[in-house]
Amino acid sequence: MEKNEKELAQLIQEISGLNPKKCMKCGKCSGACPAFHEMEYHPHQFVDMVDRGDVNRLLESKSIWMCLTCFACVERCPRDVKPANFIEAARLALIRQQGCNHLKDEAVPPLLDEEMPQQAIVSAYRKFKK
Amino acid sequence: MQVEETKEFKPTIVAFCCNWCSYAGADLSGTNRLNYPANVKIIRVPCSCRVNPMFILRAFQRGADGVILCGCHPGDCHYTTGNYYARRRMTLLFSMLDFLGIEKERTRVEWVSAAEGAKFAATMNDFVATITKLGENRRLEDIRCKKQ
Amino acid sequence: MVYSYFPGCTLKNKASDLDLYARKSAEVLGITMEEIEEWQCCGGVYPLGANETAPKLASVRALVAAKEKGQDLLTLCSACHHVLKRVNNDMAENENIRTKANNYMQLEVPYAGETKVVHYLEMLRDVVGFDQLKAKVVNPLKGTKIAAYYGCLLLRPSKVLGFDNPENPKIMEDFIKAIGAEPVIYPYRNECCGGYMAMENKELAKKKSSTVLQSAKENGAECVITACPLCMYNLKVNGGVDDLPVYYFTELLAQALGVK
Amino acid sequence: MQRIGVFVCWCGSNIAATVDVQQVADELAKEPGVVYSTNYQYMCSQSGQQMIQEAIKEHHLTGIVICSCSPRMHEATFRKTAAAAGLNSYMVEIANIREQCSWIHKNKEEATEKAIILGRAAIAKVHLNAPLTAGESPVVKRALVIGGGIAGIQTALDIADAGFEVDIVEKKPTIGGKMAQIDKTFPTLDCAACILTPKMVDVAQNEKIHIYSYSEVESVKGFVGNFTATIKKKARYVKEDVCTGCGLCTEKCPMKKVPNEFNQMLDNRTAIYIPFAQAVPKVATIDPNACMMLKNGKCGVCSKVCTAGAIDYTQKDEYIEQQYGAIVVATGFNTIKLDNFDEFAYSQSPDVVTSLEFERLMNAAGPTGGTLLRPSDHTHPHTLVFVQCVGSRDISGCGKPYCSKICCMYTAKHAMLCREKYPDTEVYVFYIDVRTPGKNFDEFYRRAVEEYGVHYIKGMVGKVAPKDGKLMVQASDLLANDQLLIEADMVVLATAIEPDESARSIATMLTASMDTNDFFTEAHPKLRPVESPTAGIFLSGVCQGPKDIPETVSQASAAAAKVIGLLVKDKLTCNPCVAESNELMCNGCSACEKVCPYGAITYSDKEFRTPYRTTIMRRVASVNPAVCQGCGACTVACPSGAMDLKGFSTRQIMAEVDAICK
Amino acid sequence: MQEAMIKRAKELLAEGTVNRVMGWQAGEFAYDITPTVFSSADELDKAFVYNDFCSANVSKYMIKESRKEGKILCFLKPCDSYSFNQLLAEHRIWRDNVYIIGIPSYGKVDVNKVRAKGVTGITGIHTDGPNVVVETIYGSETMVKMDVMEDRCLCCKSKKHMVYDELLGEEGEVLQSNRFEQVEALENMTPEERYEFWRSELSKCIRCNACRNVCPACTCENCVFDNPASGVANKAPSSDFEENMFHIIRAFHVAGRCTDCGECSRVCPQNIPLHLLNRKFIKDINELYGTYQAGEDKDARGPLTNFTVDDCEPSIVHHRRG
Repeated sequence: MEKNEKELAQLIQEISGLNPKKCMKCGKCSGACPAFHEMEYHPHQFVDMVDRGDVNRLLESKSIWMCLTCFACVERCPRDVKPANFIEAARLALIRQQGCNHLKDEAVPPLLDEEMPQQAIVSAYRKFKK
Repeated sequence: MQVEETKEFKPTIVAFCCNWCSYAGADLSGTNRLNYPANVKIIRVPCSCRVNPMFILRAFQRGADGVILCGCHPGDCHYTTGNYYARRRMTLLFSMLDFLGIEKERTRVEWVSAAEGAKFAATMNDFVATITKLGENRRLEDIRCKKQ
Repeated sequence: MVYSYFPGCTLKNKASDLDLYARKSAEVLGITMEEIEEWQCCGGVYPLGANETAPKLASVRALVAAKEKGQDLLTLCSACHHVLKRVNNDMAENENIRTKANNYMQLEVPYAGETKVVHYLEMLRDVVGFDQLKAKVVNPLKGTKIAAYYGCLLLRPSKVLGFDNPENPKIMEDFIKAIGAEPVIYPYRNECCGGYMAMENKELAKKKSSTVLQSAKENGAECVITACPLCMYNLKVNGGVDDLPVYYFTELLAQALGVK
Repeated sequence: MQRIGVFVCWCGSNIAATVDVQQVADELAKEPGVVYSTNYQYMCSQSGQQMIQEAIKEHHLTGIVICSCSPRMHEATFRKTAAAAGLNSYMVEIANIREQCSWIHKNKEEATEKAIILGRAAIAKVHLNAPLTAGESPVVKRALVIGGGIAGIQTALDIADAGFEVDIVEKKPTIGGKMAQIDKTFPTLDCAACILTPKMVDVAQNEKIHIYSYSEVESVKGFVGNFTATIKKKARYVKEDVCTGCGLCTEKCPMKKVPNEFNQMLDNRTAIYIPFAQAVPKVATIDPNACMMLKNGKCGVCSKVCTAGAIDYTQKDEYIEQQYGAIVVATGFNTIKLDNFDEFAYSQSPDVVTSLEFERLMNAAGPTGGTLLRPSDHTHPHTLVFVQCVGSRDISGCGKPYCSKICCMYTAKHAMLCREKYPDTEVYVFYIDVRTPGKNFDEFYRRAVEEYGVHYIKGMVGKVAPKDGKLMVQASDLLANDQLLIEADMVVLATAIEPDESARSIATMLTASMDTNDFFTEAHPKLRPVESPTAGIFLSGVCQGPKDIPETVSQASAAAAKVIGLLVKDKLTCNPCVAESNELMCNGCSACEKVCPYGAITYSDKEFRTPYRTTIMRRVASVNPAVCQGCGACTVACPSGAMDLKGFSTRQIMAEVDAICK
Repeated sequence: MQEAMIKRAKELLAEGTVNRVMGWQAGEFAYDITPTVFSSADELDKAFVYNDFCSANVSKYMIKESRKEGKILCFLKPCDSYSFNQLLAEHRIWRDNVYIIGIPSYGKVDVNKVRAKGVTGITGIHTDGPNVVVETIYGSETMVKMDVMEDRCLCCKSKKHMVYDELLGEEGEVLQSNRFEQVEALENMTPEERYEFWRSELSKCIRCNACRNVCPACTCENCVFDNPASGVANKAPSSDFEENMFHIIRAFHVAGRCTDCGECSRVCPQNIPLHLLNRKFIKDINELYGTYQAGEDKDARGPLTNFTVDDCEPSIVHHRRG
């Protein structure tokens, strides 16, 4: 069941449950983002791309996996847009598809080390696969 | 003996218009020669908030088939807040009439500004068409007041 | 005061220190922590999707268990605290999630966010009181310059968590003062350490955690305390500043109270 | 029974072409009470009016109905006509058979029928009309201006110029307001003090103006033309008429560490102080929270050094009651508190300042004597970052939802002045949008960019981190799609403005309405922008909405013009079509009071006789006809029907309904 | 409870706090309870009753009583306290002249439901756990209280007192109630069915004015229906229209002020479910303008004397439910 780009953008909006039109493009989210330089597309662009239905590039980009979910953008946004929620919605739209998990089970063991807390593994599973 | 329906049904419509916006809007549709049916008769009130639900019931009692209330657009009331109160009152009244099973199309509120002569005429044309389709007011009539 | 206690996955395993010291300290402070029976892992992250109900159910179970006992729900791990508080907020304010969760749980009395979720630090501040804590300290950590690291999950989003001022918090600094040490204020104490990436993207995690530790060190810190096992791990392993030890706040608390 | 005359107008062929005017006149003549009915080519003409007047006299008419054009056109004309013939003007009703009949209908039969019905409705109404007399109320020829900033000053000067007495009530020890704190003004860059202080002197010297400084309005009663205000003159512990303003006391006062409000707390003042050199009135004031003498009776230095003997530690608050015909609100604004914006490190570093603080740092009379120095170490800053929209356009609940309007321009001004005075500085401005409508405004902003080399960056600062005496500014550059990290020496926050905290209590006192942001609401957003919906209350300056100095001054003069227009009248003629409460039916429930936008309804307890020869106390409403504007909201809110509207009474409207539906 | 109330009333009379007591006494029949003012301990002993038949809301009496000399003691059930508070909000009662004792209410009994069970000759009633025991001249009958409780009590909205000086018995909570179910059922009918329903109900109206006279919100000094100048005055409905008109206007005049006490339907001799009209307004107000409970907050602005700039348009009525 392939979705076209517009439907995909719609889906992301639905998952987020939020309105990207509230954004006034001030860029405070991108000014606050600690992972900005790791990203190809940045928080304010995420919101804009979802709004415009220009999401294929976004979903293919590694940017969505760089978000640290630190909520700095959510906290500081003057328009209550919640960019982090859109980024998570984009990830969900991807990993909910068959075979699209970002984190594969077999990739996990080599990543582990002695001291790593359970929390790291649990949350990586929650965030990166379904 | 069957009474034959020969005469075309011409509804009686009462339009309450606020002095500052809608009454002026009605004047403007006249100035611009925009037609609407003669069934519509306008009563001038200072503000939509002057219209008591009793007036609307009274109109139906005395033989109106439709009642429309026109006022300034929300936010533009000459008295600042009058139409906001009118809006709540009419919403609740209309809902109650509907609750009693009276056709909800018979009552309407429209915001018409002094500049909207065309909107006034269009609104009245539409309202008269709606009421004509609906037919005579039977559910909120007072048989004593019926025209012979 | 008796609390329902939600330890969470990490405190039962890798971070058992955090748990142990917290319990011992609580005893001294006259607080009883009753671990919830059969608690389930909160999942470590709060699911942000509007239609994600199932991943929130574990939290709802814990919240309901506390409600049934008529107790507040105490947490230690900042992630558990974050997830539980936000799920609780959903249950109180998001009708869709409340209805779905309640339908699923089939409780006799539906749950609507009645439980109060409290972080251990909030308990120290609001129930014990830092003054009272100070009075109970037997080994004050005199002169030690300690930098508090808050991270993200304790503070943001502040409207839901209501923990402290998200940009200029002071609860941990007040805590540091209460145990007799000297707090170090540094600008990156509420910036992300990159913890969620600790497994998946080590480079990023290193970059972010070293910024935090560098900043603390530049401002004269001798050690750093945190409330999050993941932050702790990340700062320790990826922080790249060797002579700056990172502790759980409970460890220093136990030390100050003489129960370590 | 009324004796009614009906006059059907042809309006040339405007009406007569589609309405059979003769038939209308004939049909209406059959209506009960109609004793005379006629038609004429132009009723509004001289001869038409004469015809009406003659008929009134000849037939002893008690009411007339004119079937003609819209009442919006000639109602006033025909009312005058009637009055000239000795008939009360409010015994005239118009049936609108032109705009709402002949002009919209083509079928003559239909149009005629409708015209008859409209005529009947007017006749039915006029049967129930009662003669109304427009009431009159006297006008006290004195105005009160609340607030002594540039808005209040300009309004007061203009009113005084027209020859009326004006009182300015200012809560601070001096007038001048925010403009006195400002360094230069955009877009001309002339010095604010140079243009403001002469005006302040004008105010002081104007015989018609009285300044109540260090005073507050305590209560206001009454209505348009006749308000009574109580003014609280706070004890300043200095005899105002004796103090010469020499300032010796301020030099000798030992309490030297009191934060100086005038310099935005950037330096200190003494416990006895004169806010600034050009203060009006130039009189010292003792700060009771700082003065040792007032706090524990030990000191008295100022009293010893004052050769004029002006110090009076026993002074008490004084209350003055005064009558006014009009009140102007000019309460101004403040910058918002930045507690919710700690990401900009305002509370963590003294080198992060608000724009108003920056004004003081640039001002020659400011704490640094006009040399721009960092508050932390008094060194010269090289890199400055200006952040726009701090707390403005914010719907997250942390700030204000509106645009503060002045920030774009003053930030351009700050940036430009900085680069002009200190060419070695790098100046960055982070903006969301640059909004510079206004005469010479956009040119000004462009000059800052093109000639002064200010770096305008579209984007927003996400975090300011103090580091080794510098400020690490992390911000987005949306056009470059980059995140910048600027090592700055100072950060200036274009802080949102909000109405003064006194505004709400003053609005309540005046029964003036406010919006959700506590800005005063104007009577009409376009056509009556300087009047409050409450009669006799006028708005001047930022209390009504964010505005810059030129706008404030023009609004202040506009408000003054409105006040003058009111004060020149000896008496106010009131609209007689106002609400009226029937005390016998009033429940005293206050529903009417709640919906009245003008505060025209008051309640009192009155004694009434009962049928059992006893008396009973009841709370009843009364309407002040001078304040009521006649909207009728109260008449519907009233469940008992005690409230009715003259000229549009319940019975009149129902009579019209009946006539139309018959 | 009755004993405790009498005891406390006597105390307050004795110490001079009040000089009268508003209470209930049995009328000709045990179930025929009438609100009464008592002015001595003797009178209280003789006639004061408080039992499962005492459902009359006495708050309306306080309008007149509170204006008399001296303070009066008044017992308010939770639902009565809403009415009382609303009357305070409308400045109808002089609060200083009333001493309020809040009493709990666990639901009142509808004598018609008791009679429907074939019980006659009723002489008294008392609660016994989940049951009520009805004493009759033929002996006593026990029945499940829920089965004979008044309809309005079965969907009680609150057991909490909104205003009181002291409480007797325990304080309750605001309840989740399903009181709008019947309104919803009507809303879900077609307009034709609704029209038929209301015609069949309202045509029974004999214009006895009991609904108006008992209503604690209908307290006008002069009702529009009695005032010839209002244009709607009429003494008896002489057409279908006037039946409709009276009840629409009655409900509209109390809209936003009606606390939903249900007295109108209780006293209607024709058993017209008049409270449904009021509830329809309450439901609309809650849905359109946010939940509002009249009588809850004395200082709140009622929904019809309030607005927001983005209130819904009246046309919402056209869009809802088809």
